[in-house]
Amino acid sequence: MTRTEPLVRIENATKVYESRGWRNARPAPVVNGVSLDIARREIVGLVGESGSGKSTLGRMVLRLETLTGGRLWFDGQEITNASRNEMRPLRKAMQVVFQDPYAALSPRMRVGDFVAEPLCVHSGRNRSEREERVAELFSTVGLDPALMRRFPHEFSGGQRQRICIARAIASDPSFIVADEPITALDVSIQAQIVNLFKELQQRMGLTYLFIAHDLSMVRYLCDRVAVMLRGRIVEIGPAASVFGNPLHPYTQALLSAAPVPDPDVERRRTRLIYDPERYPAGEALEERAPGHFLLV
Amino acid sequence: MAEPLFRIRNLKIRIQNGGETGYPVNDISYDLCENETLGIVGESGSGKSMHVLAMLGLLPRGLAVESGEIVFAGRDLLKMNAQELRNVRGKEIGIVFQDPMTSLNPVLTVGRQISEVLVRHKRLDWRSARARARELLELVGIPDAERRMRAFPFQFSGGMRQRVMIATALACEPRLLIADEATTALDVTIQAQVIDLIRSLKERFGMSVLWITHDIGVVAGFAETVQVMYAGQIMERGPVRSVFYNPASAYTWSLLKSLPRPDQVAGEPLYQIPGQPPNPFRLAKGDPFAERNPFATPRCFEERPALRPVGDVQGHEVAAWYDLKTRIRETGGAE
Amino acid sequence: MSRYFLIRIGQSLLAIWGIVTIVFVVTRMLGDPAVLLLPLGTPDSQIQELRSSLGLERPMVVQYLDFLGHAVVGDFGLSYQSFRPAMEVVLERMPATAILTASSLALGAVLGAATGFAAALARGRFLEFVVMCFALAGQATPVFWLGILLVLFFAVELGWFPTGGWDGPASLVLPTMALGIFVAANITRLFRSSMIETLSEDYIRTARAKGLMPRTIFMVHAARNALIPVVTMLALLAAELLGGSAVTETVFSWPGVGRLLVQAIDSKDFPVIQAGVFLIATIFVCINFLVDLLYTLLDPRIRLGR
Amino acid sequence: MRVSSKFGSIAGIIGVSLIVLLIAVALFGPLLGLASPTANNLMARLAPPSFNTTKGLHLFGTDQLGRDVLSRTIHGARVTLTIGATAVLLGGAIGIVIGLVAGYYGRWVDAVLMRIVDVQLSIPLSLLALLVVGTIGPSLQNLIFVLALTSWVQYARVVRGQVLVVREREYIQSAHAIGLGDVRIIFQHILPNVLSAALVIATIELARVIILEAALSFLGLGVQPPSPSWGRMLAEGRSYMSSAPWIAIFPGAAIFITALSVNLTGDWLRDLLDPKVT
Repeated sequence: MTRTEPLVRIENATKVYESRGWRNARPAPVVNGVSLDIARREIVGLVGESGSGKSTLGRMVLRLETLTGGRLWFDGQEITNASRNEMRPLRKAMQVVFQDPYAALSPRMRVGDFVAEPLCVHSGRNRSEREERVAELFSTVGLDPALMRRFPHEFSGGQRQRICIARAIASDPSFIVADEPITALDVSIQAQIVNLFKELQQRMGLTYLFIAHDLSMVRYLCDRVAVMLRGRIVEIGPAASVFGNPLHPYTQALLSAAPVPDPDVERRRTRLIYDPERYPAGEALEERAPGHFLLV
Repeated sequence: MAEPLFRIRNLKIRIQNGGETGYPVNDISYDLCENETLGIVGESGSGKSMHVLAMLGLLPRGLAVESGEIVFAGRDLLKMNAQELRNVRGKEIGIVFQDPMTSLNPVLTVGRQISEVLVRHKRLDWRSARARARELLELVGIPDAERRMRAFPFQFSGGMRQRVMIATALACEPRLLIADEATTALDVTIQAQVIDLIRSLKERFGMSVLWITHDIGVVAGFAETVQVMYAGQIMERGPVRSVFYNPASAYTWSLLKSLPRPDQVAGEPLYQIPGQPPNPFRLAKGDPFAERNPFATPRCFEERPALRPVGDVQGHEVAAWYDLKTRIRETGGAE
Repeated sequence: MSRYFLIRIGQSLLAIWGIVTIVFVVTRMLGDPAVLLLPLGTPDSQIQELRSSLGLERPMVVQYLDFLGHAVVGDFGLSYQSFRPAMEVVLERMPATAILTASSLALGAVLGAATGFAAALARGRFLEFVVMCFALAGQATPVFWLGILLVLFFAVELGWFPTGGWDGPASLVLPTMALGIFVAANITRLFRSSMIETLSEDYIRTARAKGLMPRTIFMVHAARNALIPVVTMLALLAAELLGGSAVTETVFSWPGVGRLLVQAIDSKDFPVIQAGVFLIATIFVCINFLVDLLYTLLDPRIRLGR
Repeated sequence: MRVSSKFGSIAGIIGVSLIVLLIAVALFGPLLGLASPTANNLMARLAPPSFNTTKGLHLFGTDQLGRDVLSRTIHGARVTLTIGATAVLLGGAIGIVIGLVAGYYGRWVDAVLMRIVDVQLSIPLSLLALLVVGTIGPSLQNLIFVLALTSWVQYARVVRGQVLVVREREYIQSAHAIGLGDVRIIFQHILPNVLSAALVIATIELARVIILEAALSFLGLGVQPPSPSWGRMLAEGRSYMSSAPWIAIFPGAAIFITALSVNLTGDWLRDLLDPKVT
């Protein structure tokens, strides 16, 4: 690969949750030896079924979750074992947007204060400067700054997600993990939020790890796509290549199952079933097309 | 077309919250034929789920039918007494709900939960009911049915639980199966399997299917008729191809347009529907979608449109004052 | 499953150990038992004598271990009052307390379950209102006050039942009523709210959508889930009553453990206090253990290990 | 909404107004110019309630020492409410902090704290109170200490349970993601969201503590004479039940009304703050 140094580098990351008590002697890893580089200004999509470990991987990259094994770098600095204090200055540069905008806002906090919180932690601005900045952020994400003093329950799902995005970009980060940010939104709102993500990425030069299960949105938004299955990346490559020429049987099954809003297309296609019994687990990623890797 | 299996006329559902009154279902009328598969598409608050709950007499507290009729196989469900309605539920109408995690009783075995429907409606004794329940489990594709009969819901995966729900709903071979967001909580691949399962069971049992979803893509594949709802009203309904390829409602058009197409140019932003979803307590007096509709005419804001036929396609109807194609041409497309 | 019970047994033993320790610490907090035991003005030499005969000069740790060793076999020494083994003194009071507990729990559970169930079914109707008024009143009435009123009315005025003491089954009636009403009020309220909460669950909607009869829905689908918290509450109440409802027993001059303990505390009869607390706590822990067993019957998620 | 809200809110209004009334009586009752609650008047022993002023006005009658029952009941309200409120606040403060710490840090911190809770719960609370007061001796401070001791466990358990839920919410994750410290996360983000649950517990505990205090006083282990307390008045009145029932009936009714109003308020609060509704 001839890219410059990646912003995020994950090498052989593994996560095993300790079992409670001594019931299961050796639980299966949730994330199992995943390696992934994310270049600056790149949007990497992460797809997979629930329980595939994609959200855990997202939290590991942000060090909201410790790594059981493997190594992790952010902006050239190794943070595999960074302490909370060592992480604090870096948190300015890495942010997160969650799936459920109803659970993501602190219900008893004014939304303006919620958006301002990263500023309190990471910058020495005073109160009025912070307020000014929050107003600016509200406008950036398409909300009326006059709404700053309201409480979360007064907002609809789409507006809440905008508030979360405003908070995420408040400290001027370079990297955002978006964990299923449109899944819980009404269909008529999803495009608004996806457009906002895209627009912010272009304007601020952001890098995203975009976790989703809506394949069409991932295809539209992302430069590269990684498909996760049971804690492993089974296929990764440029979005056009993965969607146009899926190599792994699970990716093929996934694509054949995704509903398409076109009656003729939908009626013509045949569903592929992925049967894990019939395929070996795979050992290592192998490059099958330029930048397009398959776990074999 | 065949005889209608049920007919809804001017159904209005009222919600009372404090001093406010809202209408989550606001005067809808439609028919469903024997053997028809109808896909109802709408987002939260469209009234798509609420009106089927009303049909079964399962409206939550605080909601009530204000007016209208729901005639099922010749009898008005809304005029039935509790016992008559109970004899319809589970026997002539089966329903599968959204969340398979909470819709099954956690302390009863799966076998018991299927058999009890047969004991109730078919007057079977428990032994034969269990035997039939086992067949049903096999029918919905649950391996090792004999052993799984004795298992509890928490021992099943989400997809498997939804299969159990389907087996329960189909136990008495109902004339109508309602799937209320039945695949929303499932993974895409599991969703596809459940859809295929219901499609094949429909062939086998010869029933009508009412498929309620927020995902317009889901109904494209197997619904014969599509009905798009918004703010408690029917915006458009018609044969699936006609609605998808020639939408006549600006709402349908916008929904389809806002989904990224495979051939979409990456740099170009998605079409986005402006504004926020409607509030059932503050409904506009005119077309409920007017304020989010770039093609709205002044009349849309003033007066509520009724369903009218679209072109010469049999059964394609739209509630709109405007002619969408003309308006798109006049305004030069959206934005 | 067996592993789960091993853990539970371990926790129970840990709890009993904790209690024994607390009892030891609390009784030692008072100062020198020897000084407390002997009348004021006893010469120092005599105090010293008693101290050494009680083993009080040994290091605390040794005394503690000694105490533990004896506690395990229920040996808490002789009562300072009757000079008989303390455990024996406590145990002979147990039957009276056990009978009263059993009868009032039975009354309370039956009455409470019936009225709670009725209130849940009659939601929004007058019956619910009446039941809930009685339950609220029952919960707010101090048992001993109710006891006094019952004695005044049924024993003093009407003369139907004895005013107190143990004098044949008739004496059981009034204390049972007093405690039973208290238990019933708690059960009614809990069972009602638990039923109402359960009835709003998705699986109840499913059951209704299946066209099941209301009887089946209430008895099979709702009640079994709604009973789980009620079982806990019953166990807590059972333990509380077995601990000797000291006040009620005092009001009715009931020859139970509660009254014994009050007297023992009054006369600083430490061996009896220790034996009593140990016994009650052990019973309490055992009841909690039994409740867990019962849970597993009610809730397969626990039985089959989640 | 869980409970038929109309009945619930009417009951809540009744409960709150009764509490306000009780507090007002406790605060200002002594200013009414009634006889001193501790003034013996052997001439007017066991006078029945009446408006007759020949022996001095005794609306609730007098007790065996000729003390005015009304005045004693009013002063009893002071004692009871002070003890109840202080004990509940103290127990609440301890219990909430322990619940927060146990729930937030989890692992061994949680394990240790919860074992302590288990042990404490293995002793019936009234027995524990009896034991401790019996050994350390009855006094106002000891009573408050003991009642707080029996009450912190409930807060700790409930708050911990709530924290375990709230901790997994995405806004807590997002607080970690911006690098907020533990103290700020606990007090700014978690505490406000568990307070309503703690408030509901507080009302349940207040009712329980008031009755328990009365029970201890009844046994002679509560506030010491001559200070009037409802439980002690009941105990004293017991012997005169047939000849002068008012001595025991009025303080008993006072306990009943206090507990009832607290319970009503608690129910109403629970419906109001039920997380399922919001």
